[in-house]
Amino acid sequence: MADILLYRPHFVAFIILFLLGIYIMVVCLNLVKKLIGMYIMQTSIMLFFITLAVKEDSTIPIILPSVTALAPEAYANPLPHVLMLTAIVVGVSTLGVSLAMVIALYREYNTLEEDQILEKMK
Amino acid sequence: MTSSLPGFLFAIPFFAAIVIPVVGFTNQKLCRPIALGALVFLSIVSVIGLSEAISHGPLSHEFGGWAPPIGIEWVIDGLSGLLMVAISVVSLIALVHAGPLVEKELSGRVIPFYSLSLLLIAALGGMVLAGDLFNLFVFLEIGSLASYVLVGVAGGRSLLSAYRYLILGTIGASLYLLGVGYFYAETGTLNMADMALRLPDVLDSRAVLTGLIFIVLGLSIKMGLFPLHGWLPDAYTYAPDSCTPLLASVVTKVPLYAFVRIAFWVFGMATVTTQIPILVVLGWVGAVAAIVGAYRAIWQENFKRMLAYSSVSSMGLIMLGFSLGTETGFAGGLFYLLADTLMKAALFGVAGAASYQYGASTVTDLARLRRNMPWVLAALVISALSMVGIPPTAGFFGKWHLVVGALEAEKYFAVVAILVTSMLTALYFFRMFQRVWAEESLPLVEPHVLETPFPIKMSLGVLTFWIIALGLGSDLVMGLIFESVIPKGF
Amino acid sequence: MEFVYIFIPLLPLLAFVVLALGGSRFPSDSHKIGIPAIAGSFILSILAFVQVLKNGPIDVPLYTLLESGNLTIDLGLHIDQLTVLLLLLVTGVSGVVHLYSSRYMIDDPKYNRFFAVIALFTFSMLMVVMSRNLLMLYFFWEVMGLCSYLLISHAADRKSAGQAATKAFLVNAVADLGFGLGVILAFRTFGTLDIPQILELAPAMANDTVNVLAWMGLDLHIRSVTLISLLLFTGVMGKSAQIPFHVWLPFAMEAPTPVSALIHAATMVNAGPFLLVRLSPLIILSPFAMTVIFIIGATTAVFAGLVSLTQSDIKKILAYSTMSQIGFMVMACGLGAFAVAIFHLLAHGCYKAFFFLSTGNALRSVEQGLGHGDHEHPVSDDMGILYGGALLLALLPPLVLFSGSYEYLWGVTGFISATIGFKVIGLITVFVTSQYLFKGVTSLFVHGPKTYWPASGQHSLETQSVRPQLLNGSILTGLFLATVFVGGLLTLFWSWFADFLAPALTFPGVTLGEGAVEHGFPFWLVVSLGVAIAGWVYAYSTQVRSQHQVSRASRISNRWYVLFWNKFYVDEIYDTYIVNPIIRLAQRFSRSAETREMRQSMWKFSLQTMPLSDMLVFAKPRLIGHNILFLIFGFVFIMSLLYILS
Amino acid sequence: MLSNHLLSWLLVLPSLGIGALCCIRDREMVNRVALASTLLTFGLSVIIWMQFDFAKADMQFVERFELMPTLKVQYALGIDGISLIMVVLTALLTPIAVLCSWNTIKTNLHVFMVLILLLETATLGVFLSLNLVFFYIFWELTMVCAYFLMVVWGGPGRSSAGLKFVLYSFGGGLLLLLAILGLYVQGGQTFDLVTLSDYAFSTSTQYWLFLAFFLAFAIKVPMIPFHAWLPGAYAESPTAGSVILAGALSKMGAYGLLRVCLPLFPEASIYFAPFILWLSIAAIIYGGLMALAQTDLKKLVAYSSVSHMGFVTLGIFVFNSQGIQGAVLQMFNHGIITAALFIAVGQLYDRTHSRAISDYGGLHKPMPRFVALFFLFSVAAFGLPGTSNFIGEFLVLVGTSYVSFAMVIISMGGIVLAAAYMLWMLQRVVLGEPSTEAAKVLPDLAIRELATLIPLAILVLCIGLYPGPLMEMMDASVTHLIHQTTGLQVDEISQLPLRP
Repeated sequence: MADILLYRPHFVAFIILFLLGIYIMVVCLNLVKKLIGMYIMQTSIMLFFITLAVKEDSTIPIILPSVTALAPEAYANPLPHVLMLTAIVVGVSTLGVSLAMVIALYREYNTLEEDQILEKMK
Repeated sequence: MTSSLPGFLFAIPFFAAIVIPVVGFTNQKLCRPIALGALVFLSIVSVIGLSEAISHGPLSHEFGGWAPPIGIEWVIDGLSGLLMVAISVVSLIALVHAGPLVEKELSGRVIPFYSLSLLLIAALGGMVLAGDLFNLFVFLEIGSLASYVLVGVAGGRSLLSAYRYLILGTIGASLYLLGVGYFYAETGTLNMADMALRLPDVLDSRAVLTGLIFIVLGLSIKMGLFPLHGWLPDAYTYAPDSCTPLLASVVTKVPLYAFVRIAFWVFGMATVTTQIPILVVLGWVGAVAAIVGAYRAIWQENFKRMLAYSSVSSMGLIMLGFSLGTETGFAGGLFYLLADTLMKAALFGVAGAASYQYGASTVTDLARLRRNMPWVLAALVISALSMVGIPPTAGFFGKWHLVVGALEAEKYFAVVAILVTSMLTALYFFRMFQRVWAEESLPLVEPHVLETPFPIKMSLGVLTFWIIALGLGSDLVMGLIFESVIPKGF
Repeated sequence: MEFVYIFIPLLPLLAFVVLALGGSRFPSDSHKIGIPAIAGSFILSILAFVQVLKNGPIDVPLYTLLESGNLTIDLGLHIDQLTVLLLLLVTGVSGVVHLYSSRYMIDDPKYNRFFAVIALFTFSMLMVVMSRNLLMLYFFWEVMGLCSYLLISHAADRKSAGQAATKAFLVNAVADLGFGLGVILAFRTFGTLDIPQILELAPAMANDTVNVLAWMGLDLHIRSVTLISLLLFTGVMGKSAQIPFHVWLPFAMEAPTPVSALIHAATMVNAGPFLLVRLSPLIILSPFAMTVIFIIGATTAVFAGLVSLTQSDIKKILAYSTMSQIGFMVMACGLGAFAVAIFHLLAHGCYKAFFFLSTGNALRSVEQGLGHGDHEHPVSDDMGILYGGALLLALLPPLVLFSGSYEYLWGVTGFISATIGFKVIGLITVFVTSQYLFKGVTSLFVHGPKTYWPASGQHSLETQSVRPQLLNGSILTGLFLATVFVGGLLTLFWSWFADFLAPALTFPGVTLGEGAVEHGFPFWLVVSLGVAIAGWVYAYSTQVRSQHQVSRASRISNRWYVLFWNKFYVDEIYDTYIVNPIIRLAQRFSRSAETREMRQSMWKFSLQTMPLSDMLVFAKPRLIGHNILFLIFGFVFIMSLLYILS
Repeated sequence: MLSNHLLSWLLVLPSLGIGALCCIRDREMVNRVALASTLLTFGLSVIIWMQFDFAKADMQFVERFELMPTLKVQYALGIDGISLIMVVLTALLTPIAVLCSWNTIKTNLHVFMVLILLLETATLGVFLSLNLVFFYIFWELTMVCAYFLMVVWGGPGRSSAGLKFVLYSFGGGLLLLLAILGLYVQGGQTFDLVTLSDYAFSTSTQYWLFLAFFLAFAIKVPMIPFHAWLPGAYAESPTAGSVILAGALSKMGAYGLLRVCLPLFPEASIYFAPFILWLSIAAIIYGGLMALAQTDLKKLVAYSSVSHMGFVTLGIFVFNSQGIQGAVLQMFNHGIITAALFIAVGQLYDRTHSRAISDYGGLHKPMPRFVALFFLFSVAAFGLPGTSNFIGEFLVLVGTSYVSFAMVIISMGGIVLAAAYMLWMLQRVVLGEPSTEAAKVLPDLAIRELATLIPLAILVLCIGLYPGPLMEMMDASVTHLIHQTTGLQVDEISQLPLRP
């Protein structure tokens, strides 16, 4: 176990964040808190992707005309970053939609607690 | 021209979705013609795309001048062409049907309805066409966002189910993305065709296994595969009647398509049956899903909820078909997918019509269809019979191919599951008929009952026609599937 | 030329068809179709008689009913000496009954139906006696039963008529089960159902056996001739009202009196002895079957006689008397005295018809408010005829049985020990017969008729006055004289009769010897005549002394009397141990099916959803089911670990 | 054109009627068009009968063309002696069914007639198909049509009865589908019955496939443990529905046994025969007892039908000429007689709106014509000689005697029971005094009502007196069938030994 913590600390962090997000979504009854959990979960995945791109002693993958190009190994992998940029957009729009929904729910039921909403729906 | 076809397929509904709010701002009445026009166009183009793909092999379109595997690639081959045709045609019919309903129940939200529907269709098209895994994710999320909103657009009770759908859908999408990350970590590519070449070398890695499991889990949530179907019944039940035909018919089918694409094209048949025997597991899951979904449907009083559980059951059957591991099974699954798309659109359309005219939402209320709505009733009868699997409808041939596939694969549990499901399906649909023609005299009808609006009648008629036509043309469709859809490796 | 004899049965059939289809157009003229048809048949029968007398048996092939594998049924008429006698009897009696009924039934609302059915009956009875094929015989045997049913239920308004009809048919159906089985077994044994062929093959198959317990895995071999004889005899027991299938006949007296005369006394019930005689070459091969037949016949003869002693309804008395007489014929058959049985049959047919018809007359006059002590004037004529007829009937058995060649004939079977039993039973029967007939006739006018026409307004005095009594009287007298004449003639020319019949009865190995006549008029004939007269006198004396025997009887005889009066409780036993259990079983089945249906309320699908569905784990009323998420939770955890460890 | 595709025309004629009915709303016209199209179909079936060559054992008028090459589905129609009888029966009963619903159907008459015609097409299709897929398609179609006839126009208990009927039938249909597909997978990838009957299956395959087919057919017949749907379905259907359901549809089960089970799975048939024979006998007795206890006229007829179909299955599984010919004859007879009884009960129901036996009595006075016909059919139902049932039952019993005399005795007990319940019913319904004042003035049958019953009555008597033509019609086919099942040669079949 110690090895893992030592050599792959980023994976451990990702797992912890992921599980934490899910835990919040399950356990918290407040609708906004659930969204927080959801966002934590999404973020953990971004973290995972970004860590995939990391190389030791590498630089950012930008080739300026003024700088001579290095060997490909010297750059960090740019693709995950690009992907995560998109994923962030997606996540943000999801969050936006969900918050709008929560607002509508609040207008409808005057509460954000799951129990109470379910109670009122009966 | 032809090489940019995939682009067109996405662009048509997408631009329509953008144009609608702009135009609708000035004249709300234009939304509908624009949307329908775009979809007619889309249908025509997708049919052309399918025929091109069949006659000349897959068409691919690269974006931004980058060649795959680095660039983004959109592909239209037999499978995606078929799906594309199904999506465009069924959504056209669904939107035709939605016309009167939208005006009645979403009178203030006509613009968002059409705009979002088209966005949803565009996203679904994108998923079908996408040639790489991450693109698929993006369209998955766009489509999901649109459908979350469509579910909740009427407000009230539907909001909560939309919220639930959203939470669970996001978890699914995240899991999918995670799985894609694992694949990427192992193979260093996201393009499906490229990945298919690289995967065999790294199949021993547990990362691939883990990634596959995540992807399957994520897509299972999206497609409402039992036991991860939790969002589905509520969402279908409370979503506005104008949206359900569209949602129920295609939204869950496309994630399933994604799964099929990954399992059979990226991994290949041999891998998913032997090295990573995920199909065996999914076969059992599909069997249980089919039975449990049908069983739960029996006890539903709300008609749309019954249909929702019926969707769960169908999804199980389709999954069962794909997981049989034989050509016939695969083709049967695909055929049943197409059939179910039509049948669910028709059934939810009937539900919409019933609620439009009589406010009928329960199975018992359907008895009112007996008065004054013979055509809707006929559509209900035929599509229900197709669900049950009475020849010569599409549903029958779907089950037919599934059973043949299961027998050829010598998977007898699958045979039993299909038969039990059929029996349970018969139970709840015939129970429905029993209520429709119950001995009790009809409840007093509201004094002024409208004539069923023509768009509803027409769209139901067209769907019913297609249900029968697909059944009778089963041979052609199956021939097409065998010829140009079945992946290698069987 | 032969085919002309087809018209013997065909004429009544045509009459039936015409009456059934168009009878309602000429409701009161139906007899004008029936009577000529029967008359034609009678004339043809006489022709046939002459023909047979001259040239021997006639065969008229009809058509092939069916062919299936090795089973071929060729229908055909077989007219031999036996048949021809019965043809005369049937057409004769039927003709007389037709004539009689044309007056008797004149104000009946179903006049044409009545004539249609008796025409059909005549047809089927003729077919029974003429049929050459066992299946064909069975066929018309059943059709006769149907006619009987239709005629018993003629007065359908009465509940009892319907019940009696159903009972008659069902008892016969049970008995015919044996008949049908016998037919099938005969086919399986001989490979054919052609009667002459069967009779030819029978001796060769005499030692053939059937293992009747094969289905239980046991071994019980019975000779097939025995089995076939017994099975066919079961049918005979039904049709001829032998114990234990006799219960229907008394109830059948619900039918109009001419019907009783025609069917339940003179013809249909005679089909049983006829069949036994027809198959005599087969039956004689099995001594066991012969013994059974003898025992059944004898028991019936005595039993029916005893019961009839106690009955107070004249038609029931006659019914039991018929049973008793036929029991006698069956007994004779069981002894091998087939010619005697036929002789008895013919004579009894004529007498009984006469007797019933005169009873009908008497009943008519009594019933019109003239009975019960007011019977001096109109009854007296008929009384004489009745008494005369009763005496004649009583003397008939001894005349027949104890004259002629009986000793020789029944000696054929060779069991001497039965001789004494036969004689004792015979004498008892003779005694009883003469007694009950006398009592029957008197009781009619003492106690009054118990059944027959209901006191409805149909038979008003007007219609009564229209009816010409004279014609009926003359017919009866003619019939009476004819029977006396024929009976006397036949008795005197017994040997001629036996010789005439012999070819129909011949079977290999047994021939009628000469000298049978020499045994005629022995000691026993005198004894039996004495006994008959003694019975007559005894009955007369008791009748004169008291009209109510019950009150005078001692306690023991009282108990016997009650037993006889209740017909040995046979009906009650059947009801309790056979009919009711079957109905109860059926109802239990039906009830259990119904309760099963109730229990399966699933079929009805009450409108509430099933509570169980809410108990299913996947339907927790939470937004996000814990189960699902923990499932994912676990998966993620395990998979991540997997990856990390790799 | 017409002469080459006679069998197709048989299917097309009712369909033409359907097309015409879709455009007509006028009641009188609807009736006439339906009647005309069914009568034409009947006429065509008679023409086919005329042109049929009785001497040949194999399929005649065969039509084939590839319909679905990928699925190996051929459009294949053909007819032999056995199916010809069934076709004629179906074509005969449908016009009668149309006639007897002339005035009695109050709502949506044109839909009703469309369903009747569709039912006829489907039933004919079942009897004509040489391809198992077609067989199955038509098979399921009959169920659906009968179901909707029942559930829309049926009696007071139609809901639960309909559900029960359709679930049993559908369950049977699923088994049939499974069996057909199993046959396809196991038997060389073909659905063609003629090809398949030459295919030798291994013994264990035969057992399984036989059982699946047998169960499917047994539910349709219905045989004893699967009969629970029957009383409700027969009793609650409208008269026309009962007529076709009992008259033609129940024959499909027995026909399936003859057409599929026996020739394709001879070993299995012989292996399971004793079991099936005892089931049949149980059906004969049980049906009789149940009928005895019924208080509802239609249910009584329904249960009597269980008993009669017991004779049919009994005859089929003795594998000899008499048995099978008797069984086929019984199928025809049962079709006619049960249909006639249902029509008669329906005519009573139209007058009084009651099916309870206790509500009737003394019908002989007000309705003599009805009573005469009703009586004829009732006695025919228990096989009185002179009626067609007698010949059929006798042949079946002779056939059974080759197997066991015990069975013969017990099934004859069933005949006695049949006599008992029929006569008891007659006694309560027809004889006696009318139960109510209204019952005294019931109108007798009108011409149209007579027209439904009299043809059947004539047939019953004609076959009873001269079954020769029918026997000849099926003789060669039955012999061929026995040859396929038992392997005996033709001369051996016609000359069975005297004793087993």
